[in-house]
Amino acid sequence: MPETLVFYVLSGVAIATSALVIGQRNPMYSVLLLVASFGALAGLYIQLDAPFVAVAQIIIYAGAVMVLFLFVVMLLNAPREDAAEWDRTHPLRQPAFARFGGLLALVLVLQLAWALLSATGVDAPVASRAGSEVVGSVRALGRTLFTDYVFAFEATSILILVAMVGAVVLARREGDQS
Amino acid sequence: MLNSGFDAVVPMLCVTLAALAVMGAEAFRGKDESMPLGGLGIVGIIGAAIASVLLWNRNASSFGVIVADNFGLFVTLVLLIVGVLTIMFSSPVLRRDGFPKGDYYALVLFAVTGMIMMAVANDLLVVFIALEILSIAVYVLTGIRRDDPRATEAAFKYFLLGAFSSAFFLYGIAFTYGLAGSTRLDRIGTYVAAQSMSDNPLLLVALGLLLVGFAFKISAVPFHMWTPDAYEGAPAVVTGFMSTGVKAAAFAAFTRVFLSSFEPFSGEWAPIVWLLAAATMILGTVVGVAQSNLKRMLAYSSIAHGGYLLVGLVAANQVGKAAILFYLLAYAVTNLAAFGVIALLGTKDAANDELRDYAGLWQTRPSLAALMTVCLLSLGGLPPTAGFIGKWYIFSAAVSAGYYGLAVIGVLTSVVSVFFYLRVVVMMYMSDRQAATAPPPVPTVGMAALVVSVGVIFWLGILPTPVLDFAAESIATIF
Amino acid sequence: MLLTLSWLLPVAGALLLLFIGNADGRRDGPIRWFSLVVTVATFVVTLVVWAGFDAGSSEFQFVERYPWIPAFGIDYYLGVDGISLLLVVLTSFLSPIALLSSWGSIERKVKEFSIFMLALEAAMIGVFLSLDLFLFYVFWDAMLVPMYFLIGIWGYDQRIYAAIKFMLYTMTGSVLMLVAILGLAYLHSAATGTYSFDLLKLYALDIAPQTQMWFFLAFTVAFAIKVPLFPFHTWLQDAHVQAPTAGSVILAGVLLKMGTYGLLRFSFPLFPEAAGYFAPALAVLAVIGIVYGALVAMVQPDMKKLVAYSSVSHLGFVVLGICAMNIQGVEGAVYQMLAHGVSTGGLFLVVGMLSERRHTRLISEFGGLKAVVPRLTTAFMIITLASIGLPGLNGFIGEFLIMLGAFRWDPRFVVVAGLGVILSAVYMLWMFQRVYYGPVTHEENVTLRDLLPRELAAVVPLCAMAFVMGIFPTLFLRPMEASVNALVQRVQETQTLRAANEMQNARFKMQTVQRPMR
Amino acid sequence: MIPLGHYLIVSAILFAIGAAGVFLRRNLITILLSIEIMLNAVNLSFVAFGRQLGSFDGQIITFFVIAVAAAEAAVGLAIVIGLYRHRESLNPDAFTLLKW
Amino acid sequence: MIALIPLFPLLGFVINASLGRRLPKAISGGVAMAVMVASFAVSVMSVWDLAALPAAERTIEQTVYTWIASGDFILDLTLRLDPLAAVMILVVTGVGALIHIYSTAYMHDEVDSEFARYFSYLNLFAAFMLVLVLGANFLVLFVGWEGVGLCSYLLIGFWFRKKAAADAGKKAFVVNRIGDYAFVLGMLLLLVRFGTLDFQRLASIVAAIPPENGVFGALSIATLLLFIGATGKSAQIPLYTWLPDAMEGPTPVSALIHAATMVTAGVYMIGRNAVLFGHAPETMLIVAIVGALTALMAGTIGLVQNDIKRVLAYSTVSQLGLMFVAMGMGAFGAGIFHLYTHAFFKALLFLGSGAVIHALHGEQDIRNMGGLKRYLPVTYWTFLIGSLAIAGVPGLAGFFSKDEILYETFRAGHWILWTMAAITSFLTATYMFRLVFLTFHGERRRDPGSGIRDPGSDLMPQMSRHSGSPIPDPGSRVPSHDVHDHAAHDSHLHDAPPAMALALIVLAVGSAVAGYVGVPHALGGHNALAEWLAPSFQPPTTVASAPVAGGLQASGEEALAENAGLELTLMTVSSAIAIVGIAVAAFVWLRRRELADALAARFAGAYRLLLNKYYVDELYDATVVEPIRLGSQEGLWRGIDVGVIDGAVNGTAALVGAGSGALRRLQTGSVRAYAGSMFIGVVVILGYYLWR
Repeated sequence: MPETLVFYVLSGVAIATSALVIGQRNPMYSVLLLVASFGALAGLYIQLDAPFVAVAQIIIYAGAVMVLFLFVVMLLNAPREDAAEWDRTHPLRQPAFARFGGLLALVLVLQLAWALLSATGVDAPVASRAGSEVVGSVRALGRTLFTDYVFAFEATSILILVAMVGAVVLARREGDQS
Repeated sequence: MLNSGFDAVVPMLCVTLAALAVMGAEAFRGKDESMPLGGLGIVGIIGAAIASVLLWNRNASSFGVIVADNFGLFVTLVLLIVGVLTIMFSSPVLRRDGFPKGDYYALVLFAVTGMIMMAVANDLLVVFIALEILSIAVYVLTGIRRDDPRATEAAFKYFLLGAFSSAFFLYGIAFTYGLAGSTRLDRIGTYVAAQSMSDNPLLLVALGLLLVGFAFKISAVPFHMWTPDAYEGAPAVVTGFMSTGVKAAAFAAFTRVFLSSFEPFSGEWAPIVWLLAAATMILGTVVGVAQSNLKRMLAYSSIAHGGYLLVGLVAANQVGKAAILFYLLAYAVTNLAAFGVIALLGTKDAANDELRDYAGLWQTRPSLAALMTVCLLSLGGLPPTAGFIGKWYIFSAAVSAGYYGLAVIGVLTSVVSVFFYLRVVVMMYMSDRQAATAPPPVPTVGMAALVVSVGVIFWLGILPTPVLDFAAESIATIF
Repeated sequence: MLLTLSWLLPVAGALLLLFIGNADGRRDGPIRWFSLVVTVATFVVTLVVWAGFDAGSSEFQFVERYPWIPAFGIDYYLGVDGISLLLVVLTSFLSPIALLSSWGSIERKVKEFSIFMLALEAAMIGVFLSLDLFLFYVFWDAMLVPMYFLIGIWGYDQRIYAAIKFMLYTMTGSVLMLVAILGLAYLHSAATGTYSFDLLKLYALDIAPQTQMWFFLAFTVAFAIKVPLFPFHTWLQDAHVQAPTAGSVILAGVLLKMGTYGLLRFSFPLFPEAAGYFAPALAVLAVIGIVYGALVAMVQPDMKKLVAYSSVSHLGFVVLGICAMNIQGVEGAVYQMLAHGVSTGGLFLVVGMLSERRHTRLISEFGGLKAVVPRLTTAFMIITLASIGLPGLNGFIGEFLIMLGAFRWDPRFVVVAGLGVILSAVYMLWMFQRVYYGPVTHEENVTLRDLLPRELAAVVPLCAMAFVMGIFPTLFLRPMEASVNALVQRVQETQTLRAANEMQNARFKMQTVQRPMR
Repeated sequence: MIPLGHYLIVSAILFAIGAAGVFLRRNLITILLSIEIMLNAVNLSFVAFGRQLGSFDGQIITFFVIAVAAAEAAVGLAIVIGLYRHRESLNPDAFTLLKW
Repeated sequence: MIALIPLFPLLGFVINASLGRRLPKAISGGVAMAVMVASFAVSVMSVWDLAALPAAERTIEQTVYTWIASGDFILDLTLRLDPLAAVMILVVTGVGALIHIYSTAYMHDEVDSEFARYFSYLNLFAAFMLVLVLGANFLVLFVGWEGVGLCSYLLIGFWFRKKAAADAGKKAFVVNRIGDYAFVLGMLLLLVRFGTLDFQRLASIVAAIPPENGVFGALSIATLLLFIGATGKSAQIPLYTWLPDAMEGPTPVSALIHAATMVTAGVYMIGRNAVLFGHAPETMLIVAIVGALTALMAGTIGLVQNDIKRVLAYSTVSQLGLMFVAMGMGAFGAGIFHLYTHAFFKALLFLGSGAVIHALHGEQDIRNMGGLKRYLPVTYWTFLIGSLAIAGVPGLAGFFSKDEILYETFRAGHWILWTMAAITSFLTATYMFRLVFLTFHGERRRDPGSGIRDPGSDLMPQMSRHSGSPIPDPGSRVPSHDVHDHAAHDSHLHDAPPAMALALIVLAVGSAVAGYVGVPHALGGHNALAEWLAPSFQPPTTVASAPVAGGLQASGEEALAENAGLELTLMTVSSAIAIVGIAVAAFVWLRRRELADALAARFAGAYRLLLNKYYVDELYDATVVEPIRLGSQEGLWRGIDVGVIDGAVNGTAALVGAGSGALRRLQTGSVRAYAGSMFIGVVVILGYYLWR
């Protein structure tokens, strides 16, 4: 069945690119790979009848946030890792630590997978419930957003304001305060 | 505007407006024109306080996600006190160290907003957003001294781990939402109540992940690692602020989520929290013994105090909930005052927060030494101070819930903690000053704040009845 | 009202001093006089209490009770019975003397010193007065702080170590007691539905033996550390040796009594069955302490250390008497508390005077002083004899009654404890002889000055007290009689485990006659 | 149709990858990216759950999460810049002034 | 009334102690004497009243006040005068008064303050001694018992600058304490067993129960404990070692405390509890044996001592031993009789020796004396009378009392004890006259000569009392007791000054005639003293009933008939023994001095053994004193206290510190490590939930 195939392809791409992101020494490539992974995720969203989220994902994430990252990477023309001398001598450099982290991640996956598989109701296909036809209509979504979630929405505005102020305070050049 | 559907949000609204006003004033003021920005913030906070007092016992709720019940309001008031004291301690420090005043106050006020929101939120999503608001504000405050590499490093560590933990927290929310079909605490509660204890692994996973998120914010072992570094690196006032405000807000949400929604599962999470509490108390005190930097020492001590608060959470009975509230207040005032002293002793170029810097303080600044001593004794839980009543309250909760083991660990660790509090006292009173330079003169505002807090400490220690009743009343309405 | 006054007076004095500026020590003189007056006034107040005390009744008298933290049934609840009355009087009697003794030795920070002394007195009196366990604990812990500062600031070279050790060691015990107190209150609420820290209500509570064991241990360890009972005594000599004279006087005179008082007021009556079960073990520790303390005291080169260890020995007697839990034993114990307060307080006083003159406490630094300071010698002699329990002086009555009581309980303990009587003579007289007899061996000692009038004023009351207590013990025994009777009744009638205990050592006991012993 | 569990497992794997990234990489930027990966994994779960439950909530929450992620990214990057100012490095292990 | 008896000396003490340092010698000494004389007068009057009463109820009781009242234990401070007490108070006040008089002269060289101090102590001693003998129950007796111990401590160490004196004082007190420990235990046992400490009540209670023949019951234990107390006070084996050292005190003190009164307290105590001891035959036997052994041992030691006071001290020990033999035999009357006579002649002898020392300016070594007869006639003749009396020469005081003891012992069938006692009396005669001859006869000897020095004694002649005090201070104006060059003086050695002479003469008369109150029936007397004392040795109100074991059967007529012959025989034997002893002494030390040295050389081992007092002191030091001291210092204090216990305390602290140091290292500062710990936490918590 096609959508199954699509699902596997997309999730495969997402996982692979994400894995490459962290398997990558050059931050530049990492950012680009992450964009790819986001695209794959967007595909999954569409498959889940959440086109709006998919669009937002592409525009905001891949478009805005990742670009911000790119800027920073270029601004600092970030050196490849372990360029500096101290890096070789640092106790945490030996891969044992990294392996340990990977191991933990593996354990986490196994735990979650085990929990999911042993859980009831997750093997049911998605959207098997009623009301699936309204899902995806942007108007309805907007209505919900500005009724049920209006407070969260306002709160988020404060959050973004704080983030702005913070970013300004922190990133401002020396000397020119106030 | 009260009695409308919005009244529950009025307190945080006041604070937010104050923050915006500060920003505006900062933006529009002339180059060397000085404005009472701190005063502005205090005005807003006082307004919020009045609002919350008016809201008392009305159990108001807005948008269905904000519930201004007495519990939330009590914490709100505590947070407002924290805010006021922080501003009072900050004003001389700002002038001294030349922080960007407007941004600073705005961030403090936004942080307070986020804390209040967290305390009164009735929806996991809102809790998450509030958490992010206060976290981001505090990250920035931590690193506000940009010329200081330590401060920046502290901010970075705090930020990175905070983001890491909030990812877990969010994941927990996701599972909860997936199972309960909503993020509203009441609906989660009804769902959880319907579940049988242990045949629902996903719910347990969700529980665990939420636990992790909160445990990080209250810096419970082993999620505490960020605390000493962040506290040491941040400016003393900010440390005082986050060591009290963030903890109070996080505990409010923690208590709300785990003692209302997940109350039926207490059999599931109590053992874990028991372990967390024990580990936190022990490690906090034991490692505190070896510290030579006062801020770091107090950081560990505040970790330990988080452990004591967890004991109240484990007890999970009426006494415990009230105890948490009272302890939050006592601890907030005391700890803030202690960090206030540290802040007031620092200078622009020297933090003066090493233990040896306090040698012979008795000779040079007797009043400061005395006030600091009171704070330390209160932290150590000696009568007749607020800390003693708080500890007694917490442990009586544990005992009445049958957790004698925790109580014993708690009292013994508090003895150990007394040891390092006493080290400071020894420095101040019993050893002679080697630093030639006398500490800076004490500004009036800071002194006033100190005197007030010490007064509160004694008041809570000698005549705690009104506040105790207040706390008991607060938890009576919910849960 | 009188009781509140008795502890509030020093507090008020301390607060008043707090606001007197004395940075340059200009006002030292007035401050000294003021604090002395305050303590004397306190003494007068307690005497008034004694005067109004009805020796006939075993009830608590002068009871004052106001709700404090109603939510937890915590009251501000004061009262005296025969036992606490005398200890309160002892406290207020020793405090002025201690202050007086400090006039010569404390030059710096006189104001703070006086403040701490007054606070200390207040806390100690409060401990003896409070009938509410919570209030008791508050005073109990509050007392640590001023003592800590007294040792730590005005002490000798090792003072900081000693101060911290004192604080932590005693706190470790008391926090465990706190847990037990909370447990009691919880049991009360479980039984009656309301929390209560009211001692008398808690007496009435009946507690499962198993629980009693734990709570008893928690309480008793706290008190044993304070006493100090044999294995818990090592904080004592450090604190004693390092504390300034006034501190040692109070420490030896009153603080140690708080431990034995606690055993008497809380451990035994609250948990009678556990008490019956543990009494022999406690007695064994006490007896070990008696002999051990004496033996170790014998070989001390340092006068204050010697006296400190002698306290271990003397208080072993007190604990032994308490464990006997019969009328003579307990009365003897209380009497010995008073006697020890007077004689050992006096010993520290005179030793302190000596060490202030020569700035050393080593016995080897002295010798032949009898020829140089006859008055001091006489005082020292009297107090020495008092503390080795010479009949006609205060020490004897208590020791004899304790031994009598213990003998009626289990003679084996007395056989060992009696050795303490021998050894006390050995170490005290040996010290006395090395310090005062023989030729004057150190040139510095030739010019030592004899007691000043001020010092005389401090010493004479103690010596007089030693005689009065030795010759007219009934003055002090009568007030406590009723209360001790009630206490012993309460403990023994509820002791079921005790019966088994009796069985166990029945063959060592001889039946005692019922008719009054004349 | 694909069972819900599949989506959840995918998101779990992504989450774990992100978590592992925090350890594997010694570059602040990449570490921030890993955290972004974790948040996105959570988003996937939200959407999947929402779809399963047949409500918008999941999608809406996703928006908020994206906003939060953006805010965190902004502040985080600002801090990174500040760090880089102090010490010409992006290696997290280079910043150990504060320890013990 | 009788309360006044102890109160007078107490008054004297208060006066002299409080303002004595400002009074001139005349006044302070006068006060001291006056109160003693007054006390003596009151005693005489009260004894007169007592004698007026019929024999059955001869007790005068006075309850001063209730001393201790604790629950069912109520103890009154009661004084009771009965025949036994009567004898004692007369001795104490009488002899005491004389010795006070004597002291005014003897101590005259002390400065005022010291003088007053001396007399205040002396008065205090008298007061306590009177309380001791008048006390109506054990506790009151114990007050006096401890009080006299204290005074002896103070008086032995009177010359406190001298280390030897101070040590001796402490030794006396501590050794006595050991006895008191047993004494207290005995008291407690009696109290708990019989419910009273009053002598009369105890007697009547015990009289009701059968004697513990063959069994060693509570009563035997109690009495034995009491006896151990007595051995401490009365210097019997094993606690006698303090008495010889006690000679460090001023001689009058030795006379009053360590000869006449205090040391006899043990004997008195047994007499006072005759009924109790009578019901514990096992204990009685022990008493007798210990007494006999002590008597013999002390006698042998006395034979070779060279210090005049030490000889007397050992003779005191041995005489006390005899008294205990009598007590052990149940011959309480005899024991008290000997106590009474002994008080006279031993006090006399000591005072005499004091006169000699006074005359020789502190010389105490008899090897440096001799030929003093013509310089000190009064001293000589009185001393001679005393020696005859103690030797038991017929007609003098000692004869009657000692003879009665021997007789009772023999009649009780303990012929071994009798032999020991007889040997003792032989030794007594010998060493006493050795003393007399070496001191007063022969020609004057200056330098110590070739005699073996007495190493055990601190009394080397050349040591002055005030030696070792490098700096002059008010108390230490060197008095003329110091050793000067004899040559300067022995031309005009002055005899005892009047005050001393008076005391000597009066006591000499006493020693001569005191015995006649107890002339046995065998000699046609009627043993007045025994009859007088009789009620005291029997349970109250049962005088008529069967007498206590061995009490005084001599008084029964029929007993008299068959015993008279035996008694007379024994008398002749013992008189013979005395005479022979004197003869031997005369032969060896008067005729052929070299013989003594020859003997000493011949039996060098034995001689050294005796000279060093059987090395008992050394034995005690090695086996008891040193082990305890070292054990406490190294084992208990350094080892257990500092090492183990305090080590544990500080160890806990160190442990926490170490843990802190280790745990803080987890805080490596690397943010990834922090994340790691968080991650571990997550995995563990989830694991707990999933694998649970």
